Amino acid sequence: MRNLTKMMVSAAALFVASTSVQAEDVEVLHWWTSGGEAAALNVLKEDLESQGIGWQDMPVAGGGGSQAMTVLRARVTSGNPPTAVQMLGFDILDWANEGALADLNIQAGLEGWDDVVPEALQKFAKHDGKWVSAPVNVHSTNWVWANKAILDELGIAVPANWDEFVAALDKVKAAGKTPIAHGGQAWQDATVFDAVAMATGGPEFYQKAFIELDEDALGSDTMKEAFDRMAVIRSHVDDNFSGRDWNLATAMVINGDAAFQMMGDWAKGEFLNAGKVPDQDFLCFRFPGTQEQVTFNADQFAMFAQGPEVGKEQAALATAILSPSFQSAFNVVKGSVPARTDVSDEAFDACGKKGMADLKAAAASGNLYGSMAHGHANPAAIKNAMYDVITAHFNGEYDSQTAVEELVTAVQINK
Amino acid sequence: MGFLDIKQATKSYGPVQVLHETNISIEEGEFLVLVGPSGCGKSTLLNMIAGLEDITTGEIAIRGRNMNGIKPADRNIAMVFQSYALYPNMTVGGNISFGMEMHGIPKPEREKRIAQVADLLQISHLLDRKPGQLSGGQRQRVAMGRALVREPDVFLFDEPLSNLDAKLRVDMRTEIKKLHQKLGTTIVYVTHDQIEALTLSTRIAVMYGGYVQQLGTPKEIYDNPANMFVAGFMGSPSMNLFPAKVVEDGGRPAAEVSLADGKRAAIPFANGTLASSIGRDIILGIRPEAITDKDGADRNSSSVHLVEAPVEVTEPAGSDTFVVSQISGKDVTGRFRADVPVTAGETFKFAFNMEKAVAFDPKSENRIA
Amino acid sequence: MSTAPDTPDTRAIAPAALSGTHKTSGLGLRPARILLYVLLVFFCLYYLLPLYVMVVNSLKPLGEITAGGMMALPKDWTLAPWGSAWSSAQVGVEATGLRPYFLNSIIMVVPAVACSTLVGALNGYVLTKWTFKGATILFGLLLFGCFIPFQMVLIPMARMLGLMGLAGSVPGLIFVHFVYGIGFSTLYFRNYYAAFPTELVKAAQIDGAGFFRIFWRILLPSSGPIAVVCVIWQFTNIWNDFLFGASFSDFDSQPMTVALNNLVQSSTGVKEYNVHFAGAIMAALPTLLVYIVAGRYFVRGLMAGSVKG
Amino acid sequence: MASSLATLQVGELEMSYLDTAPARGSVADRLRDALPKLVLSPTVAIVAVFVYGFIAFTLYLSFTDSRILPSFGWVGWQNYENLFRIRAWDTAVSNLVIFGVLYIAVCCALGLLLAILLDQRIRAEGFIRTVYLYPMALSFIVTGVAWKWFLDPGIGLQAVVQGWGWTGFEFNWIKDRNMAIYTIVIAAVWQTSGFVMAMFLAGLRGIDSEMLKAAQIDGASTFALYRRIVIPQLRPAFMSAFVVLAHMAIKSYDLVIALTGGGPGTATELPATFMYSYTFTRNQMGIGAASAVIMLMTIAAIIVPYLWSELREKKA
Repeated sequence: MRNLTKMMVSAAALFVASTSVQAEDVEVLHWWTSGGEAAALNVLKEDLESQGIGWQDMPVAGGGGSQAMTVLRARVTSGNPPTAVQMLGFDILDWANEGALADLNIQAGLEGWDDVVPEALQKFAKHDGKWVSAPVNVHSTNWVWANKAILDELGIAVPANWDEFVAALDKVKAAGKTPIAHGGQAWQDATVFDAVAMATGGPEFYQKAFIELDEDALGSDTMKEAFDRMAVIRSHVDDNFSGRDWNLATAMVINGDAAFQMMGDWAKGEFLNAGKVPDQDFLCFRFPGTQEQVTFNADQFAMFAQGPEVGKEQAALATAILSPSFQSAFNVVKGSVPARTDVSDEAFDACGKKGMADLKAAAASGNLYGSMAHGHANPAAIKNAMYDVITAHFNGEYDSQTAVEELVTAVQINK
Repeated sequence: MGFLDIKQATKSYGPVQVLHETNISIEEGEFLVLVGPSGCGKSTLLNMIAGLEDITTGEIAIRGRNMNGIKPADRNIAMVFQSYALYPNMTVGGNISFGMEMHGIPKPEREKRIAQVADLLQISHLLDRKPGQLSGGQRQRVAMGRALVREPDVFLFDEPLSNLDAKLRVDMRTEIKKLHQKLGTTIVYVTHDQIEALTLSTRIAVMYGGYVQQLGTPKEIYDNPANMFVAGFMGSPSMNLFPAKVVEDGGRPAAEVSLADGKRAAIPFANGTLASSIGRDIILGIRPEAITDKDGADRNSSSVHLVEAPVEVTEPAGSDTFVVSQISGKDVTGRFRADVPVTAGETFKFAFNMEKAVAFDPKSENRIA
Repeated sequence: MSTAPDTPDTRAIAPAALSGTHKTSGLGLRPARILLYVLLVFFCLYYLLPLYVMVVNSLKPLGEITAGGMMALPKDWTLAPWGSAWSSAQVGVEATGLRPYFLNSIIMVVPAVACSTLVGALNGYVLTKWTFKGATILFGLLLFGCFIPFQMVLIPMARMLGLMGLAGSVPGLIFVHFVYGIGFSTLYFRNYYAAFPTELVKAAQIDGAGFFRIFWRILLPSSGPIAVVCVIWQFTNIWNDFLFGASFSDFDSQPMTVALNNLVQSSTGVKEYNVHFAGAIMAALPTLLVYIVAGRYFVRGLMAGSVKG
Repeated sequence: MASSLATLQVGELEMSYLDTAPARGSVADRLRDALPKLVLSPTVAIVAVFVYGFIAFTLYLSFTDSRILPSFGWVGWQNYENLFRIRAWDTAVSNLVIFGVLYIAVCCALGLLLAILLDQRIRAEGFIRTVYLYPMALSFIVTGVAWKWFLDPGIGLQAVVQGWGWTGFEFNWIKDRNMAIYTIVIAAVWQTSGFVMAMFLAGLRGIDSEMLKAAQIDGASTFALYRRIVIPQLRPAFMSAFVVLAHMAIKSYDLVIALTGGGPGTATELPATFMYSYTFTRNQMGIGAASAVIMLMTIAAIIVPYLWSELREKKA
């Protein structure tokens, strides 16, 4: 029925020719279903509705968007793709390769996206020189969240490098608290590993190993060193970490049971929700040794092509997403920072302001890297193969040497 | 051409022929019983008449109309099943009405007929009950009512009494016979019980191994069994069958047998039967009631012969006493009057009524006299 | 035999069939019976524990849960999570709660259950009462279909739905559940009808009922017990399905489970466990209700059909 | 009576002309004969396409270079070669063996035990039966979370028991790579054993009580009664339970995702989760299809002989 309407409407549109602006509804597939983020998305919805474009909501949560990607594949295969889809990193490029995405170059050109969106991010929003998706935000993943009370009590300053960090951890341990709150799920293990590897080998090593998938870098001693450091972190994690959801780990920091958590900026929401104030109750700082760098992942909306040209409503949606007001409003709620670097930080809290400044600086200095753990360094197959190795090592299945070897094999199989 | 004609009908499942060429023709109002041990093909034949099983070759006709390929509902037959096959979800009335409903008979007519049949079978008070609430005998009546109300050309009964206890079975047997006499309908009735067959039928088809062994009136079947199977199957206690040799005794053909005490006896046949077969080995068949004590013998018979033989066992049965002796190595039972003084171990005079004796060929097992 | 065997009545442990109409006069007459009840209660606890966790946590404020008291009774009892899960929790852009999705699920589940049960019944009827050469093999092939992993059929099914013009629609979803429900419903009815007296079918034939009439009037009215089993089975499976519901629905036809999943599975948002549990129990209520109401017929139905040869 | 018989006779005439059968071999007649097969044919067509057609499609995909969507570049056995180089696949397969065997065995044993306990003419049978049955009604999307918490040593059973003072108590299987698969068994058994119990209970109730009385008179003890007389007669119930349980074991997906997400590490990966993850999250549809084919072959190897023996027997 709906398809029929759609066909009839588009047929009508053809007859009236391009002069008539027949706005359709947009069906949006996304996985932002929890309170804050869904409310944030509602801003977008209302924006579109004020333009006469209806919003048909198609949320599918689960598995950090993988559930939604499964649904997307079923929808595309059945010839009934949604109008717009929330997507991450390489998924966008994969779908662009299939020729499924609409070209947003006109809007990008009109609004000057090229100038305001960081280049590292553009890599995932453009395909063959064409904009195929509209970035919503940038999450940076190399954050450490700390319980200020514990740090103050034990006289721990914000650690600046690995050794200071280990010293701090030991101090917490000696005080009978859990040094690191961690959830033992593959993606969380990898999030920590991301930061550790960046800190251990520096940005060039990170680029070579995770983005270029250089086998020498992957099999290097630096990589082994990174795994060794993971073992150190493992020894500062409580016994029940396995399978724990990230937000329960965050709760440990909030409740003062643990001192630190390494997690992306979405953890901030948990602190705020618990009534905690940045810099007063909790601290946010870059993982020691990565103060200069930002590893990121970015949520974007890709438009599924419905004809040779991008639909009016799709164009309107893309424009709305990139508008500074939405970028600000959404990211204040979501905990992430705007995808465009020219948005005012007025509405953001301390951690948000810091995040925006970091992003701007990193983008300018070429220190902005896609996060391996969040699918912005290499394709899904390799990412998951790396997960397998990192998790196996973190759970004591492999020693560091084996892990390095397995990492190389994993990349070979899945390349 | 009869009312129900079975012409050269056969039935095969793949290569297995379960019913060999069968020809039966009965007239309107006849009561045909198909009797035989289980697996003899009697139920298959009944199902073929009903149209529940296809006929492989040959033809079945009712009222001269060929029934091959006609579905059961259109044959104007009714059937009573061994398990009664009452629809558990319907009331008794519903069960009886169902067939008429299927044939589009209007409701007032249906109700009238149900009332008549219920009255006839004395089940009027049960009409609103479900089959699960009925006793075996009541279910039996309902099943018959369901068949009766259809007023069919032919009634088919598939072992309808075998699920009843002994007393009820006898009562219902009488009931069925009465109904048949009253309504005069044509009935085909399958049973493995030879007493039912003899008491109910106007004609019997004795079946065995997929063949009709003999088709005839109860008297024909009883008195003149076509072969040893029929002889042994029909009658209770069953017919005595023992080897004998045809000899000449006093110018008359006689059956020579050996007795348990080692003696031999020659029993003359009636009316010179088997005169041309002197020296031949036969199986002699004689029913227990034709072997009696001397005073109990049939006075009208001109061919009663006494044989002195040792008594092995006596079985007093109230009205009669069954006396067993060994003849030609077989147990032979005689039916004596109850008060005859006979004791096991003694010798006694057995009176053989040779008018009732039959003889079979030991090889073909067919009757030769 | 010198010692008389125990009479059924004096046995502490014996099949119910043996005990006749006897009832024990009171609890704890014999050690064996005490043990029996101890075991029964122990297993009750085993089965009820997760439900306890869910119920208890659905009745306390989120703070109590994240503070670590997940097994404890609420200090501060509240029904707010239930209200929120029902009508105000965020399951998408709009804070609608689970309420609107109930209807979606019901619209989908009822026809799907009805169709698959009815067709299963018809199949069982044909396979037992109108058998033909190869029917057994056909049934075997049908049954094997039950074992196909659903993840495998996702993509080809999407394509087929697209070709049939059913993509992203309620009828499409019903169709999918119907297709993969037939196997089990046929299995149930076939086994049930196998024990159904064939003479009844013959009698009805002679009475003049045709193929469908026999089914409607004779078999179906007697199929209550097995229909209960089949409906419970299908209802539970279809109601609880997530994979098909998420993949083949549209924005306006997402079933309950997808909404529940959206409520529960946010990856980077605040997790309101109390609301999650309230929602989960709520989502399970229809199936729970079916079990409670039809439970006693369930065993009876199993008895009548599916566990017999 | 005579008059009523007369009307009966009239009725007979009506009836015999009411439905004159159509001539043999007419279209309507042939349609009537084909009706049962016609009724079955939609199911046959559906199964042919949506089960066997899809199996064929998957088989074909497993030889192609499909990644994100089906594509049709032929790569021969490469996907299978890759599949067997992936450690997680070995883990998944051996896990399925452990899980499947334990799950089916424990469910049957527990189901039987509960059925026997419930069959003792106990009080509140209806209530207890419902308690045993209800988990079947719940989706694992959330009961998984409850179980996860319950099994978590930090907050669940271990913490509670330790809180009672038994500080040495340990129950941390879910965190232990070698034991985690058994926690999956525990939760899975929780979900379905009630259903199996119902099947056995039905079986028990169906046993002829006279036979049991006979066995008692023969002097059989309660134990012998069950072992020698009752349980052997539950064979059909065992068979039905086997089909249902095997089908659930093979399809177990939600359970693992909700409880452990395949972890710790890949310790609780099962073929179903493996297949899903390769087909959908890792964009390796070819390998996913290959694993599905192997899975199906395994299922066939177990189920087909069973179906064969069962169905043949029934025919005889």
